[in-house]
Amino acid sequence: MKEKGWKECLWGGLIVDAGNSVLYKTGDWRSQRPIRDEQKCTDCLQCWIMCPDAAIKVKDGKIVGIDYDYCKGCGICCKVCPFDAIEMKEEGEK
Amino acid sequence: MSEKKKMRATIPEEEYMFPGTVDCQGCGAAYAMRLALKALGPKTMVVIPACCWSIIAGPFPTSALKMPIYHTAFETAAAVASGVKAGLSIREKEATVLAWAGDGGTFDIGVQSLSAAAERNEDFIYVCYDNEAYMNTGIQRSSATPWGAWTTTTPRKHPKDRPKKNMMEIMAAHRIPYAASATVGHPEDFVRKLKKAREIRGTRFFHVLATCPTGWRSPPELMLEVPRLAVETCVFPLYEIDNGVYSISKKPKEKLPVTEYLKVQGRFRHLTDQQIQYIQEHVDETWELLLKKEKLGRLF
Amino acid sequence: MIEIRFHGRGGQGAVIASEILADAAFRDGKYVQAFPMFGVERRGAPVTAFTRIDNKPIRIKFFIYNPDYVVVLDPTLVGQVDVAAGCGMSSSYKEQEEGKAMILINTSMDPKDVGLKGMFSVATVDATSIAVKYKLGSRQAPIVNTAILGAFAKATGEISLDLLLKAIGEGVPAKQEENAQAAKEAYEMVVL
Amino acid sequence: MSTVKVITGNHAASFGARDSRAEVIAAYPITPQTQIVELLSEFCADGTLKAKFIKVESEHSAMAACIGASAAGVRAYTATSAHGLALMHEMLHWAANGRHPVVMANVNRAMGPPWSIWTDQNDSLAQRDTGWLQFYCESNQEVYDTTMIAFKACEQVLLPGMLVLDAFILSHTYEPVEMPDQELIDEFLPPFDPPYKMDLDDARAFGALTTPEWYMELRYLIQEAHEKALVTVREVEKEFGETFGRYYGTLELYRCDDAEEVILIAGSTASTAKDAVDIMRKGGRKIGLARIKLFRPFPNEEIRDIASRVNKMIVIDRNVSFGNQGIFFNEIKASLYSAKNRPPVYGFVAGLGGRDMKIDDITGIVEQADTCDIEEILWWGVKL
Amino acid sequence: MVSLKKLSEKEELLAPGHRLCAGCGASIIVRQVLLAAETPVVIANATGCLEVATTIYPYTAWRVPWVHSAFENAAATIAGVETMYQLKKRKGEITRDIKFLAFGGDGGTYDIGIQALSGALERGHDILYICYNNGAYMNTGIQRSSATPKGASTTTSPAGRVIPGKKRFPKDLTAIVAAHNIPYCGQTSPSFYNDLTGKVQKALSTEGPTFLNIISPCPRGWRHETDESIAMAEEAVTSCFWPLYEVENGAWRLTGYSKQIAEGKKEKTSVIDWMKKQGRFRHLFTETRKSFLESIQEEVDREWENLKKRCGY
Amino acid sequence: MIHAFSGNAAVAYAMKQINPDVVAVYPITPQTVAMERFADFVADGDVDTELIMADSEHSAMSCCIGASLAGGRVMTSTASAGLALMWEVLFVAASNRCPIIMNVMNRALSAPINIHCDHSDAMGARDSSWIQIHAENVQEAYDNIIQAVRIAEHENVRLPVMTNMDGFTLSHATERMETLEDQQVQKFISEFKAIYPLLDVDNPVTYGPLDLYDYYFEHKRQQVEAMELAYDVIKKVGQEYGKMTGRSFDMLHPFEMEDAEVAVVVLGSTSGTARVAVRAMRQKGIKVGLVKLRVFRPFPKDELREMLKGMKAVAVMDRSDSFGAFGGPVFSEVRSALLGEDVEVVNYIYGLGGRDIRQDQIEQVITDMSTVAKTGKVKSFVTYLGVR
Amino acid sequence: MFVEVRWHGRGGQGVVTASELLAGAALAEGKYLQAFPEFGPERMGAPIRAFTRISDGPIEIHSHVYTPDIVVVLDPTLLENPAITEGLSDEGKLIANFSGTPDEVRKITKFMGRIYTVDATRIAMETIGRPIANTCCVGALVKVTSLVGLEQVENQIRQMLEFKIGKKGADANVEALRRAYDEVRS
Amino acid sequence: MSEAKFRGAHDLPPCSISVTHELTKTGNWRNSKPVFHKEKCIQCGICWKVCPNACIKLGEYPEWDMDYCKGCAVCAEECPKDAIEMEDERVMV
Repeated sequence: MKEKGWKECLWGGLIVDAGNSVLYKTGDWRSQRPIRDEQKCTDCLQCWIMCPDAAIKVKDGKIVGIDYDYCKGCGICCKVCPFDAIEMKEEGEK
Repeated sequence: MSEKKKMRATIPEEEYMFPGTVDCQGCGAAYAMRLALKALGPKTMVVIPACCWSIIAGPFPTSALKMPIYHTAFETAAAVASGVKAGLSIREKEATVLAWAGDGGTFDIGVQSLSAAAERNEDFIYVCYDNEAYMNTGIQRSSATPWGAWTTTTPRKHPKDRPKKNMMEIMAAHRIPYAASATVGHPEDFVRKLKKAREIRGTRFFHVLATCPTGWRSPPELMLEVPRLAVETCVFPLYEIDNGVYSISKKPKEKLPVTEYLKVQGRFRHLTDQQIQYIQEHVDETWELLLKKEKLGRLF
Repeated sequence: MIEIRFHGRGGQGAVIASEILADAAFRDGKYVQAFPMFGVERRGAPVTAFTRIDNKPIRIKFFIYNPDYVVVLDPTLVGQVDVAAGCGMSSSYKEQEEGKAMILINTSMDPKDVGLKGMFSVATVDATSIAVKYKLGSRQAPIVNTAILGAFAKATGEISLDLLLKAIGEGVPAKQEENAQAAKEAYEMVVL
Repeated sequence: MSTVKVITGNHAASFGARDSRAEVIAAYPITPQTQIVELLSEFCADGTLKAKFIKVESEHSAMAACIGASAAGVRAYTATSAHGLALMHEMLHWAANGRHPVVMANVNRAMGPPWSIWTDQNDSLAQRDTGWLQFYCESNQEVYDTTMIAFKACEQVLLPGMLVLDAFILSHTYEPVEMPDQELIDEFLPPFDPPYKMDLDDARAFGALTTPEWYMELRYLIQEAHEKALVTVREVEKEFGETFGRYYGTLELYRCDDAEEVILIAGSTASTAKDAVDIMRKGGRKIGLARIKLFRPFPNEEIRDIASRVNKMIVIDRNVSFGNQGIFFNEIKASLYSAKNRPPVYGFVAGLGGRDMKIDDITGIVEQADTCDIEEILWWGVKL
Repeated sequence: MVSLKKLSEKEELLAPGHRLCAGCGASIIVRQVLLAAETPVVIANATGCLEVATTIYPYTAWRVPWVHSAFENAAATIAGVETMYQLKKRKGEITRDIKFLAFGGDGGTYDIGIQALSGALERGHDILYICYNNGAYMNTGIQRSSATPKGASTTTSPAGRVIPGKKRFPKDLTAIVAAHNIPYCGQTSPSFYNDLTGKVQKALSTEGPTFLNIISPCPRGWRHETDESIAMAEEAVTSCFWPLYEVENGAWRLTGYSKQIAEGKKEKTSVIDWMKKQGRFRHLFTETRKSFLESIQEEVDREWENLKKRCGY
Repeated sequence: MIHAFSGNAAVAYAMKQINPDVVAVYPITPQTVAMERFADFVADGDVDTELIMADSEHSAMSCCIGASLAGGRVMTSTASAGLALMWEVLFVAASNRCPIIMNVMNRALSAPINIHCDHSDAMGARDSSWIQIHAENVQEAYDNIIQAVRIAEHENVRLPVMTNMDGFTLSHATERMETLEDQQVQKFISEFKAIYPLLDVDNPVTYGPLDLYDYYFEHKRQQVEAMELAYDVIKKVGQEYGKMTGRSFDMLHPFEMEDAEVAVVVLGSTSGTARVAVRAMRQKGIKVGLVKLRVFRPFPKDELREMLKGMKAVAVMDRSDSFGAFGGPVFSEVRSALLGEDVEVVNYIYGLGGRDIRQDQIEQVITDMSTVAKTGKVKSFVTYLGVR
Repeated sequence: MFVEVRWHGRGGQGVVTASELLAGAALAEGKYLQAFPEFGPERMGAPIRAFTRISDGPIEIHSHVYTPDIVVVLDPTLLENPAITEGLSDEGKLIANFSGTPDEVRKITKFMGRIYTVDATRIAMETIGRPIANTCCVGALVKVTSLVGLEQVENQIRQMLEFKIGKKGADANVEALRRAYDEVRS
Repeated sequence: MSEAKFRGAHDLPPCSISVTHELTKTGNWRNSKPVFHKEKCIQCGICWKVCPNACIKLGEYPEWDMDYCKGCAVCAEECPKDAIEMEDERVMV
């Protein structure tokens, strides 16, 4: 985002662009990356409801992937998965 | 000269409050202080936030008590009392610290510092003399004002539509070692409880119903009678919570209908039968609950 | 005056590193200053810290824009943050000695493969493996600050290893021995 | 033997309170002050400081508890910042007007909203009417030293004192701090024993309702105490210097002897500005710097004195009073009003909300002042 | 029971890109709460981690109207908003249902904000106040609050040679709120999303002031691995340190897992085991502190028995 | 309509005519009577207002902020310690740009407790970015409140306004005053236009985010701008209102200043007494004028400078003190504004804690000034008037 | 015309009401006015003062009344207090609620100006049934000074009191007013 | 009141600290006074106990401190033997 001058800002730091934090990618905080095994996954959505960063992408009740733009690599999804379908891997490892 | 027969004294004889306090005629709050100081004795320091008592104690340069007083801001009785106690204890001095606040300073603006002090279990006695409205500023509604009562900010056409905050239960939920309710209509009971509390360490809380003839629109001479009726009708039950155990100090032999209490006060004059019925139901319910709690034994 | 800028991630110990370095220099009789660029970023977010060392009292109190040395605690930051910004440049209060400026990066790569170019040299050390070896921090988030300081001592020559080890001994909250070992090992392993 | 430690400004405040032997501490955490209370609670936990730490639920109660303790006759200490200070506002008046020499460290932080945790001076300067002494510190060493100076001076004039240190720039910056021997400190700062306190043998009522009959006289006494405080602080600073070898002064002059122009500034930026002065001097400008150490009571005479010797004054404010101008600027102008032969004064508002203040900013401001022809407030460094 | 599938069809109202720590319990709670809400909501937030990390200018993570006015007044601020809504509704300028939420951490709720909360409850505003309770001032760097558990080491109640961390048991805020005689209040945990969403829905459909106290694991302050947040929140419940219950019009009721423990269908686990997994209690696991540790277990057990008594068991 | 109203009654009546959406208050002497009256209006259904009886002033102002951001026209009232307790949130209200109207019945601050008038409560909040207007009499107290609505809600301003009147001296004094018709008031203030209200759930907004050092400075610069723009707005609204009522409203109100050689600067109810004194002294041949400072924030420094330029001596009367400073707040600001002019400016601190200020005292001040003008010598720059 | 009146009474005796009654009546006659009590924390029964100013033109002054033209004393027990004649010149008038004669009052007060008495407490007991002397004293004042018309005061009483204490109460007060008007002694 | 003791600011303590216990004589607030009928008295001490302002001395029989008694009539109301009667003082003037 380009930095605004004082005349362009809304008063008092008011933000009218709801949810624009999506422009701020927290994915680069991650040192470990969750990898989902589609074979094992049953779409129980436990990982989704427990994710602090809404980084589990769901469409029509099915998990369609992990949003690495935002995933901070906390590992909760891996831990709560009843089917061991998510594994945490060192960032950079293949 | 032979020893003459003296009048009987059922409460301690020594006076620690001078006459000449600038309270209204028949003021329950002034009377409550007189009793409290008798019970607690000379080794007491008093902290008073803004309330009627910051006037009653007398303007500069007078003071109505034989004890040191610290007059403080409306919302800080418990915090200042904590500070005084800490200062005394670090210099190893002994004194009972008495925080003496009205209902506004306890139920509303002072609830925060009180809650925190209770959580820290600060070693002082906190007495809330409850006259059920902001009497010092001229009878405005507080959260201690009972349902249906008139005040200047809840006019007769639109009397208070929220029940009174149950401060005893809120303080009990803080797990403090001792909490008790009392009234100026039962001086011996109040003195007994204070004497008991004096021997306990930690935060001790008193909820004292103190008649305010000006605000309640009751005749001054009924200063003791009105709270007695509050107890007889179970509007204001007298009980103690001693380390989580409830015990009711006075169970009326025959529970009077609430009208007996309401009719002596002008602030309830406008109530309809239906409204009175509502109050009666609420009082009955609370009373039953209290009886139940007493039966359950230790609750925390 | 020398100025050092640290880049790391929340939780890696960049701020502590800046303090330990200052403390070590202080033991050398120098005047020092160490401070973080305090933000609200949480664990994992990029953070910056600064150290100034001088022979006379330090009065200036603002961020470091033209550092003599830059220490990068996390290799993944290189692409995300301009770690080389201002490095080796002169400022109104300080002339830059030629050939002195250096960027030290925690990576297993060789300095020439890092791909940073400017008025500075580049040094590297694999502080992560050293930290893991001495069980500093968790495997998930190894704490590399002491190791990289060992490398800093060798690479820049601004501080003696002995004093650094003393500062580490008092500056880290736990595992003092392991941290000291890590610093020593990095001192040996740094690649210039 | 004195010891030297590399510590943050916050810790310098904690050590200062410890070595002043504060007896009751009541504080509430707020960024960036937290380290002060954290270290103090450690001191209390491991017994190196014999004090009672009241962990209150708000800043309002923190000040109230300090007032209570001070009324009980003991030395009370607290620390806060920005909104914490604002929440205390009512009690600040109470402490000063009740004449309780509480000492408080205030970490200068911007006021919200929008919410910021970085330094600017609005929080403490907005409390300038409350009757507190205000000391603006420029280094960690000064934070440590001033704690003792403040306790001693405040207890003599029975007024509370506020130590002000800049958020992060001092509070979180490590610098070497020399701490003298405790015995020497105890000699310098004897135990607190106020003339009036809560005492069972001498029962008095504190702060009773006061009618128009006497209220104004009590207020007058406070103003008088402030006038006395100006002298007292100087004396205490002198005694401190003689004992420990470090002098500060109420208005510190730097290279002003032959200066033709002078920068007026407070806080840590003054420290940076000294280097800027050196650089400008090298460039041939005869410039000096006057650092406002004591803002309340305000050193009027000294300000007028320096004004009489220079051709131009530049005031740098890290604050602004909305609807008027920079607060230092305003006070300095008011103070200079009756001075004969006073130079023009230029005011700059800069560095709000922690906007970094570099040497180049100071030199830039001085250069811009060259082109000014009106004594009006100017903004430096705001993005257009 | 709400099905996750159904919930997953709803829009995420807390956008990603917020800067809470990895593994933060608060963001999980907020997501679950917002997913449970069936009508539009307006939120007031007390100063705290959640507020700071979700709205750093010029970014905001909130897709709902949101206001932060100070540390101690979230309840009062939302009360003001709600009052305005009641007026507009009375005048017919707004017809749809809007619900009003306030989020506060334990510092902003148990300590500095309790007065505003108590006042709002007494005045009877139609709001739901949610306390995400992580047991200390985490935003300013782990200072003791009155919600800090007994024995926990924080930066202002540090474990030293003499003092074993915080000495007092935490304030029982849920009970204090219940003593205000409000129509609905309760306690829940994000690891039981069913219990949590159910209670949120119940609270939102209740007229008048309602309150939920939700335990919120904090990897940084509790000192556990980030991936263990949910497990920590779960074990807090199974050990009866944080029982799930609700108080509806004065009637106390255990719910979910806690109810099953009371009925003997589930095993009650040890609090000590739960504490062992968190760095903030590490100092307690020495020979000399054994009796102190046991006293915590005893107190938790006694509280649990008392709670069961209140709930009719 | 002509009434005999006390200050409190006038405030309540103005509020009734404005018919605000939300009023949140907490009782404090001497403001209570106004709130009691207003509660009566609410109970009688004379207004649509939702009245919140808050648990403290801090909460009252917080409720106001909430309601204002929700899109309502919001008012409140307080005094003294109440203002001090809400002090923190005053900054929040202003910086969030809530056009809240607050009537402050100026009263002295504790300790010791005192319930009478002085200006230290409002002066202490002069940096909080609230517009501050002072009333001379009950009539003005009423007029100011109605104008305040327009000023606060002006699109260039959007700042809260504090309308001050002296506690007891005005709040409890009954005076003859004239009110507008209800429709006239409604027409004058016109409908409130909420901008970015929280209740607009379809367009969610975020109020009060954290600002790093990349933006905070700009936001504050902008707030200063609003205060500067307020200057013109206050003047224009005053003119328009003046046209409607035949009374005049400006930033400053000069009296007998055309040929004056010495002047008195004063605000609040004392300006009336001072005018009587000026008249009396004029009869004794002293060329004295009076400047009533109606608006203290934004501070009309240029206009004041113009007005006082060329005076031989000026007495600034402060009903508050800034301990440790050189004189009271008004004094310091006036001197700062006049810097560069050759006018002796002297300070009189008077009436703290409700000490009555008499005509003869002000006459004495004028006599002193004329001595200063003649001799060019000032005995004391700061005098405590009437202190024993 | 510019008249300053000072009232002396006790808390709860309706001193403020008396001063407001007069002010209200003056307003109705198109005059300018100011009425204010001396505010203190005193409770019921404590001695208090109140002030009224009435003028043909706007009143600007905002200080207490120091040199009253008229002093009204609502409570006979206050007469011994020297404060009641403070600032009252010999051209001034003193009106007292007193059962005796003006000369007796002169003996007590040593006041040399004109003195009027009215047995207000008795009249009040007989009309209103309670010893509240305020309306009676207003009656006496109106008779003595002709500041405002009696009718105006009657209207004011009805306006102010009918709402507060009902029509019967207001009627009683009007009767008290009239009787005092008639029975004042000089 | 003891104001006479202070002439000006410099006689005062540094802040509002009461230095005397001399109090407001509230006896002049009274509009009715207690009249005691000794013959009915049983020395039960209730009147002493219930006086909100500590105006009754505890002796053989009650003694009122009329300098301070405000005439609230609580003693009369509470007396079990009607030994105390209230008498209006104002009509007597």
